[in-house]
Amino acid sequence: MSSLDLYQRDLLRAAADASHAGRLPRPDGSATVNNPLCGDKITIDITLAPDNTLSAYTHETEACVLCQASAGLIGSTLEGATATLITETHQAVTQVLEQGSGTLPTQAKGFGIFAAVTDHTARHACVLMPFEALTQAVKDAQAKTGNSS
Amino acid sequence: MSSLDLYQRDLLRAAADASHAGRLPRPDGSATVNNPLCGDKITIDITLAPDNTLSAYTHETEACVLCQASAGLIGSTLEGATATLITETHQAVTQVLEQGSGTLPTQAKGFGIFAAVTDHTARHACVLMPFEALTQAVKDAQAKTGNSS
Amino acid sequence: MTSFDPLAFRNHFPAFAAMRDEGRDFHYLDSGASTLVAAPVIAAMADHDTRLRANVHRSVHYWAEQATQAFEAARDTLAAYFGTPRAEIVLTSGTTQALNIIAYGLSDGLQTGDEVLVAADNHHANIVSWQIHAAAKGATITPIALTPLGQIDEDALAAQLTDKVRIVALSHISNVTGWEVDLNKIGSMIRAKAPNAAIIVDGAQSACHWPLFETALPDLPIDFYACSAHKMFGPTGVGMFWGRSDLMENMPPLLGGGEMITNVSFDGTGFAQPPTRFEAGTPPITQAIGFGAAVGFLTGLDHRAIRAHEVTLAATLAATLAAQPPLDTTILGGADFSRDRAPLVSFAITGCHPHDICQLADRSGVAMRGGHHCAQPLMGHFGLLASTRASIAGYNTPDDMDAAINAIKDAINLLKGT
Amino acid sequence: MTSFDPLAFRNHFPAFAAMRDEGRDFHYLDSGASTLVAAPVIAAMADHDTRLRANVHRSVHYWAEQATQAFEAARDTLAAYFGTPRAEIVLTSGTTQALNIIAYGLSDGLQTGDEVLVAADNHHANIVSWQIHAAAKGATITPIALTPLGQIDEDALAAQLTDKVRIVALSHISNVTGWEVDLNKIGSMIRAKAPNAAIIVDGAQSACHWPLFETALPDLPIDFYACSAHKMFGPTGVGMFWGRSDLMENMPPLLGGGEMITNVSFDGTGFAQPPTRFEAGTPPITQAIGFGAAVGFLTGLDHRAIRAHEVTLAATLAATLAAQPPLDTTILGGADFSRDRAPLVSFAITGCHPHDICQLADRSGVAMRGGHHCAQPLMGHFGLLASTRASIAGYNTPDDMDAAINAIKDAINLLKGT
Ligand SMILES: Cc1ncc(COP(=O)(O)O)c(C=O)c1O
Ligand SMILES: Cc1ncc(COP(=O)(O)O)c(C=O)c1O
Repeated sequence: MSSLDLYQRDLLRAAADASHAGRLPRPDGSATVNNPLCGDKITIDITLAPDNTLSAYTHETEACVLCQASAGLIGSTLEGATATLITETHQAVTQVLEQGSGTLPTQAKGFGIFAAVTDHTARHACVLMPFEALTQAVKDAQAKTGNSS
Repeated sequence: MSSLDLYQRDLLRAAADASHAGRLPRPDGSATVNNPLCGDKITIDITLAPDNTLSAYTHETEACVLCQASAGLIGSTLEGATATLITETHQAVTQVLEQGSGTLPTQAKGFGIFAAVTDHTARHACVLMPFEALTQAVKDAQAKTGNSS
Repeated sequence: MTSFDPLAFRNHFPAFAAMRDEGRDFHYLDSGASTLVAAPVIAAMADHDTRLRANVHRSVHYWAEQATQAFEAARDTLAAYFGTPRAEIVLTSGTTQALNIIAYGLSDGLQTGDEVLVAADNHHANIVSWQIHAAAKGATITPIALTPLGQIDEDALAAQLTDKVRIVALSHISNVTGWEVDLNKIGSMIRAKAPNAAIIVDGAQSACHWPLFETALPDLPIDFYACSAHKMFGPTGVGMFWGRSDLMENMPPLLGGGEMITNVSFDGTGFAQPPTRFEAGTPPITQAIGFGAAVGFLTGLDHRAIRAHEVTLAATLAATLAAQPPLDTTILGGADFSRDRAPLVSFAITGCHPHDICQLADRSGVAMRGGHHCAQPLMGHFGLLASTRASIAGYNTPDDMDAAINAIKDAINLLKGT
Repeated sequence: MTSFDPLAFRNHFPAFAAMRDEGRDFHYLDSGASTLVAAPVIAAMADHDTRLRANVHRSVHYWAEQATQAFEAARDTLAAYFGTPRAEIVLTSGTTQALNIIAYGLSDGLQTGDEVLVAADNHHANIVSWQIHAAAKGATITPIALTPLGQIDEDALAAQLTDKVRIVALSHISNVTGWEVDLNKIGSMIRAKAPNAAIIVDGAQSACHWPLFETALPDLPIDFYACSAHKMFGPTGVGMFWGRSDLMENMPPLLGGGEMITNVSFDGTGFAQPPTRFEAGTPPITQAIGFGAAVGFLTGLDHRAIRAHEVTLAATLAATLAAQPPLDTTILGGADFSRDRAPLVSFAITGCHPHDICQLADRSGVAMRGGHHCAQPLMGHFGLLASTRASIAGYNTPDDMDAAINAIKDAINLLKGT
């Protein structure tokens, strides 16, 4: 039933978006996260601008469509974003998953497709995994550059 | 219901039989056994004749009526018995408990009162405890005297 | 004073109707061992096993999703009942497994010279688990002394509290005397004098009436609390513990298996965060759902009224037994049930063995428990090997007390009459 | 050839009627995780909780006596099913707890330099338990290599077997590939070349059809065998292990608490004989009774006919999937189900994630499991992170296979179509 909505065209499109796939040659920070339930894996590379905005982002994802879509959307909507916006988006997406709705930052409205995942609690982790990896990668970069917001 | 039979007069009489209560001054062997379920305790002292018959037997019992009766009956029926008769009686009493009937050695017919305990599996250990202590005391005596049957 | 009606309360427990149908006298005074099961619990479990049986946390199909949600909803119900964050509730197979998980996990940090203080009124579950796991690390297990009534001797405890004390294992309510420990008071004393100590509380006998204590678990000066569903109108096979997450995060898991890992390889395995870390393997799913139903049922009760009712019955029974003129009857912990005490009446009558009393009382359908109640050190404190315990719950009535008193008198007559 | 009728078999499982009433498509292909529950199991547990709820081994009253007898009768049923002495059956909360009890108990005798061989096709429960408990004693945990199909590589194993090997941990049937280990053959080889090794077998996936093996457990060259009721048409929250008494007698208990002691004091605690030593605390009483009912139900079945039916379905499914022309589909362990194999069809389709396949299949009521199946080393052996598993039981039908195949095709179309 709601699986129908789950795999809507926008989601599949976001998952297929290969524009940020791969690895960065010289990342400021990287992180790999895996999902203990299914073994899925995502590796994220980033660079941070001096003002701490996300200047470059790539992901290498061995995972389901939901995780891929989430990783893809991060690329298409959050490259250039401030740390604050990233955190806000992460929180808003979590809320969308838990409650089926939530106020997403304007730039990140695309994540609204994940409202269809609400009832599928086993899949929440799939959507959030890229955010966790991103958060860790940002920490990694800040630790390496000694630059913290 | 069958509790009525359980506490029959013969049982209470056997339990009250104090003739073998207490400790021996110079036992050949001794053993203390306790019941992990209720904490009950029995200590048995024995002496063995050169032919390995049970020449003296006493018990010190902090236990229920069933255990006391069993310890009392051992005194009144098995003093003077051979090791074989003791083992046979032990086995026959176990069978009486498990099946409600069994062929007791002629000298040990008195243990037939324990047929009423059959349905009360939680109490089987109470009846058998004195036999276990007796078996250990015999082993103890044999180990000390270097005399084994 | 109280509007609590025990006969109406019985309607929640199908055992009464079943025993009536069987024509069996039924005076159940063994709720301290296991309470009867409430109807909504039996129904919730049968329904789950019929309609939504599937393993949890593993699959994305409808049945697994529903089973997982029901299982996690049970965790929410428990968290709400005890006022804890949901992530601090670990589901276990019972109090015993819970205490062993805690003992193993906390013992990891122990070394020779460290002290583990264990209240001497504890159930074996809160003694032997420390003997096994803390002793393996070289820690010393020392009993906390008791007063003549079997309560914690606060002066003695105060003298034992030092920097070296790493663990203090307490029982909230003794399963023999019913005496309740003032966790605020004792916990604060421990915090003040033994700042390195984690405080573990066996809540098996207090969890059924948690609302009585009018506090959230995390607001007490304690660190862990364990209980079992089968003493809370719930099923066997399930229990839980609450633990502070900062402590749990440093605890290694006692049980390794599915679900409790982040990744497994022969080069090294990573463990998940609590509570998952401590929930290895397929959990008792249906039972957790039954536990949730039981605690949902408990949440709706007037615990104050029920406790007043229970304690009135206990006090009557204790007073009547203590007054048996020619007999040497001891009520373990004394006959005063006026405060800080759960309705457990344990007694010893010189010359009448508890097993014989219980067996004879069984003739009239009076179900009591005789033995050491898995509290041998406490029995030893009272100079006894065993005692008889009548433990009372909301569904008991004055009629049950009369039946017990008569049955005990008959038993004494028979046992002493010869 | 076989007179087994899966539709008639469904009458034993109330889930089918319930789903029909709810109007819900129901193609349950997740029995490898948890089977459905048989009607007599649900009934036995509700009846016990209603009429005979009491704690076991503790009281002498009617209800406790009946509960104890029912609990011990369940042990007898298990012993008869597996052909073991009753005293060698230990009731646990499941396979995972069983394996941890065994791992802890056997690890007591280990020291640095000792080797523990762990088959790489094992479920995490039979890997992590050794990593936790044997590694604590300094033993080395070494994987047993696998053939390309995921079976134990016998030559590699032969080369690993020495006097230093103290433990060999095997899985009777892999929960991913369904491949069955010939315990007679492998066990004899281990006995011959590693005479100091205890052989532990995870039977979670084989216990449901034990009569197929036509042997009593003690007659096999193995020492321990563990399983869970929830994979045997029984309840969650209970399992068991069989162990040789001479080995069990020397094993210390993982869990300390009530019932498993001879006496408790602060000067020292004595442990009871097996099986009691390993059954600390209130056991999963109602669940053990449900387990007994499940195994009683299993005892009456024609396992050969059921297995033939199951394997026919598995072979069809595997062959159809393997034949999907344009897709790169791997059947883990190969598509040959003609012998020594349980009906578990795990597959991977390049570019289609198992979670997506399972989620999409759920639309048509097809319940499969996607993930690493708690067997990450085996997944790694196949070069995969995850796979989709359809696991089949007697109540499955050709219609279920058709539904699964169609659902998988639809999922692929959707996932590949963009
Ligand atoms: C082969 C195997 N071993 C062990 C287990 C663990 O069993 P449980 O989760 O019931 O403890 C399972 C099931 O998940 C299994 O399939
Ligand atoms: C105070 C106390 N602690 C621990 C336990 C053990 O609980 P369980 O047997 O459910 O593990 C009990 C009950 O037997 C108890 O009364």
